[in-house]
Amino acid sequence: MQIHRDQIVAWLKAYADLLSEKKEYLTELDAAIGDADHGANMDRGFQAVMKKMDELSNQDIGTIFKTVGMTLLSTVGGAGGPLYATFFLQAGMKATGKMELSLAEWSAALEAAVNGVKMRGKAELGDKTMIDALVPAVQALKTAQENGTSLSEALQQCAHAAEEGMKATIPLVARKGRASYLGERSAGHQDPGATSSYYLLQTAADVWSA
Amino acid sequence: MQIHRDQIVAWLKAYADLLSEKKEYLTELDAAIGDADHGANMDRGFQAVMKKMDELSNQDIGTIFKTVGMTLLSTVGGAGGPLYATFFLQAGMKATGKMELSLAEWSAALEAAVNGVKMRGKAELGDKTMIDALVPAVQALKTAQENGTSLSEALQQCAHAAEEGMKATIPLVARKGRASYLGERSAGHQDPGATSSYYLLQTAADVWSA
Amino acid sequence: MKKLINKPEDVVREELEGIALAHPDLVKVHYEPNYIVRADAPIKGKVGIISGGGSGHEPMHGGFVGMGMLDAACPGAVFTSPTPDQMLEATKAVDGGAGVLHIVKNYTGDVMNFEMAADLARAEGIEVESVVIDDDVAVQDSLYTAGRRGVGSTVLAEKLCGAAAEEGRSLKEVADVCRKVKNWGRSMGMALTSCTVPHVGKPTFDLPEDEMEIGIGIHGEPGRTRMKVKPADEIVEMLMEPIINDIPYKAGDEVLLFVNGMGGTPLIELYIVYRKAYEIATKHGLKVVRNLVGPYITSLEMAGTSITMLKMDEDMLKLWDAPVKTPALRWGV
Amino acid sequence: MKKLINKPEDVVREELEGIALAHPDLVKVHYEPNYIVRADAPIKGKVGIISGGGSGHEPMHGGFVGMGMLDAACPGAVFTSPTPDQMLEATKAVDGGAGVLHIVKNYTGDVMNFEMAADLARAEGIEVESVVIDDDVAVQDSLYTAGRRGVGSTVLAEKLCGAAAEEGRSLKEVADVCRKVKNWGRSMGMALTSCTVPHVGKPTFDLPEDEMEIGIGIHGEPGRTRMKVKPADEIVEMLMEPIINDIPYKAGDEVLLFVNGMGGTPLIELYIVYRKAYEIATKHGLKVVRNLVGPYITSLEMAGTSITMLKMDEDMLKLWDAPVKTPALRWGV
Ligand SMILES: Nc1ncnc2c1ncn2[C@@H]1O[C@H](COP(=O)(O)OP(=O)(O)O)[C@@H](O)[C@H]1O
Ligand SMILES: Nc1ncnc2c1ncn2[C@@H]1O[C@H](COP(=O)(O)OP(=O)(O)O)[C@@H](O)[C@H]1O
Ligand SMILES: [Mg+2]
Ligand SMILES: [Mg+2]
Ligand SMILES: [Mg+2]
Ligand SMILES: [Mg+2]
Repeated sequence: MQIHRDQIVAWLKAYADLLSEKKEYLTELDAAIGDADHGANMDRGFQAVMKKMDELSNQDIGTIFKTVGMTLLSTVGGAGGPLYATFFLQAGMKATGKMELSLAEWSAALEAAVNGVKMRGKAELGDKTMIDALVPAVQALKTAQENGTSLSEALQQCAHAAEEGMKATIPLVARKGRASYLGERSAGHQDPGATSSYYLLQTAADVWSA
Repeated sequence: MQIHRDQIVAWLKAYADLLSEKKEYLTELDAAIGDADHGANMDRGFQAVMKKMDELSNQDIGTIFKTVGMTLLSTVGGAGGPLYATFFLQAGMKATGKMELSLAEWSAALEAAVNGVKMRGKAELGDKTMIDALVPAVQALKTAQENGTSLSEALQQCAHAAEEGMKATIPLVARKGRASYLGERSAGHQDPGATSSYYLLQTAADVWSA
Repeated sequence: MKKLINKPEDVVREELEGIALAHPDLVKVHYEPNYIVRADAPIKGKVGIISGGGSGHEPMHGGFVGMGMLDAACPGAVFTSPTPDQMLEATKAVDGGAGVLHIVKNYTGDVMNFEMAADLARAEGIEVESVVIDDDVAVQDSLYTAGRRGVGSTVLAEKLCGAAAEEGRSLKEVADVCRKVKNWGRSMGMALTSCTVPHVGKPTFDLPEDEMEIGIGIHGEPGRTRMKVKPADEIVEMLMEPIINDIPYKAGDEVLLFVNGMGGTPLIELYIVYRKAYEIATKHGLKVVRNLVGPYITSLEMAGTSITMLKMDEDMLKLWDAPVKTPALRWGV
Repeated sequence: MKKLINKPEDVVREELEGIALAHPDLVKVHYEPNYIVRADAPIKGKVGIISGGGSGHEPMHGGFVGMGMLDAACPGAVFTSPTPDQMLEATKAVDGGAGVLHIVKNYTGDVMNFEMAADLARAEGIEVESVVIDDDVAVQDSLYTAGRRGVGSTVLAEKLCGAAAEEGRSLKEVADVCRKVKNWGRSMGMALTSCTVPHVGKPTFDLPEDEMEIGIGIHGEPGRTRMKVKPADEIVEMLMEPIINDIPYKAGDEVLLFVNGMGGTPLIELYIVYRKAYEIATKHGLKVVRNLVGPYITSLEMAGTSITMLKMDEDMLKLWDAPVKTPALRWGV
């Protein structure tokens, strides 16, 4: 089973819709330990992506990802902007010219994407950032793929790992990003970036397994 | 019967005490239709006068009044400062070199004082200012004195006229000073300057009749 | 009341000490009586210019003392007119033999105290002219009141007269510049929040969380109307309309547009206000050729704005562009 | 929320329109991507200097664009870092062939966006150096956080680097000036009230009527402690102590003392703060040889202040005194 270009488009659309819906919630999470803009930032970015969808939707996956990355880069701002931009730009490099991705290809693209985010943000696992959702998700997907798990099952395992990682941010003390200024006071709150990252991978699992 | 220099000094001291006591009340009146400083301003001025009392108390009445006037001029500020300063400076001119004042002399001094306030402030009777207390008071004192009324009775009539004038400011719409910006909204409030003027003349009646 | 102050009664003195420490190259501060004077005063042969008023409107007036603007400023207690002894001493300190101009804002207290100071100065042989600025169009029926209040035009008068004096003009000529500003300047202000006078300790007026006061004075004097808060563009219209209706000049004339912050309103909002004010002025055919945007005549920490429009002729443009070197306004030098 | 704005989403654009209308002689405004650029950019042979950050800190940075300071400023959404495309376009617009310095405040978003912009600009053949200002001593354990935040020193860096570039110094030399400021500048701030981000519509944090937050960041980031409001002198001590404890210089050194207003605090209070800050610096043997007092790096309408101290050497004094002509800082020209 392959992930077709149209499914990529459907995924991005579904994620944009989810962000519109979860915008206030993400902003609330950011209000607790950041500056109350993560929801608005992400929504603005993906609305801009949506505006480009018509002309994008018959491009190859690499072009789609890179355009998404460049669009996020110029519309999101803050910390989330360059991080998600890097995510899609790096994923795009792995998908240049492709009209569909095998599970192995998607796994490699996701790994490249997350490595890009790591390089850009220099955050480690446990710093209470989106890395805490993304890194376990990559690992889960890789393992599932290597074990020959079905696409839909692998995607669910990936999303599940992201969710666990997101929840695991709750007790953590932030050491990167704006939340780090809070020190101990950042513990007890779920990281907004980890939450938006979990949504991204959960949406992939939902849309591509459907 | 005469008003002796020492009685003038006693009057000023009693008035300073009364102002300390009524400071908040005067400021409250000013808060309603002005800028909430009349009590503080007058108290500051008469406290400064009190500091000069030791060296002043063996001067002649003219010198005392002029010094009070100059002291108020440099310590009160606002509208009240120059008006009360003018009051005492003008009264002082009529009392130059005198160690005591007859009722006729006091009446003339008060008239000069109030004319000075009129000239300085250009307010008319009914403009809702201290003029509304002072002008009827002068008139009452003059009439009483011309009718040969006793000093203590004349002073009481003077103070009573000031009180009536003060109360009469309540329904008026202010046409001078800060209260005039309120227009119709100034009606229903007693004028703070008319109130401090009434206190001044009531104190004279009380102290000099005692 | 939350303020960066120590005791309310020390506010003015401590502020003056701060000014003295911050700007020794520009001004000297004299205490008891309080006045701020140009470091190089008096300047022989130059007309001296002084102004003054209650404190709480900073940078006006102390921040405008220096080359090309005021020679001295007399700060009163917060929102209380200064006293004639301050004005007299300041007048003497800046008199370079060419006379002294008193720029007075039209408030009963200010007018009377400056009048007495002028009398006293004249008695000491100093030539004094006084011009009373009364540009606040919010005051209606000015025949039945103390008259229009002096607000934003005062700042502009101080700049233009300062430049005229610096050029060596005579007292009458400098006062003529001031009278032009008096005749051609129109202002109106509004408040989103009240201010709190330090020694009073509670807000001067109550303004519900969703209301604003249009036509407010710089001491929190009540305005024309109180209403629900509106978008900035509508507020600017409500300020510009009475100004435009009142100006004694017409389409095609050149104007200076001054958007002032009341003390608690940040610059980002003032530029939004300026944008709309400029649009409205232009729509009426007025040519905005100069401007000033910032908190120059404030009302403690009040949030709000005032707009001032002043017709400019060629001479005034030259005077506006002339060098000025004060703590709060500086260019050309 | 009471603000002089129209729709929250239009705040930045309308502010930029206001700036463009108010200062056409000094700056041009470019929209989509948004940046404010010197009217005469690019200047051949001169190092270009750009900075940027979230809006809401006005006059920083747009108010510092002009001769002797920034060549361009990139305003993001309110309190949100601008994006690399803005920075890239601004970099291209100011490159006069001598390279471009990016002055970056140390916030994760700003740093990453500027990094990506620098990469993109280098890919287009423009030499770029970046210096990250991180002067906020309120941030403790900076090894375990995103590091100290960039605050007041940024304004001073922009002035000094601007003057160095104007002199014709090389990119490395201009960046060296910036690194000196980075090494020698220390700041700390406090808030009496919160600010309200327009699109959020409610205060960033709750501060009871009798409390203040010491060590606050310019986006309302939490500080070191929250406590009952104290007299100004005690507050200044609480800000100066961590600064003095952290400075890598000693008695006898010359410093610039910068007392900044957070947006909602009027000048009268800032001078009271300056007075005490000067006294404390002097008591520690530091010679305050230059100063700046006013709202230069604000946090919307937040009431509060921040203090910045910067050691000055001879070269920096010369650069500070050099002419500057921007909407918000102007002298010598
Ligand atoms: N250095 C970093 N590496 C990875 N993720 C980070 C880093 N810094 C912040 N983040 C993520 O960014 C999220 C905040 O994004 P956003 O609110 O859009 O940006 P900002 O903090 O600039 O307002 C945080 O919740 C965190 O997950
Ligand atoms: N033009 C005037 N003539 C006479 N009295 C006046 C005039 N203007 C104001 N007053 C008096 O001054 C009083 C206010 O004094 P005060 O509060 O000390 O001054 P300010 O109004 O400057 O704060 C008013 O209540 C009124 O009685
Ligand atoms: Mg955020
Ligand atoms: Mg009063
Ligand atoms: Mg008063
Ligand atoms: Mg942000």
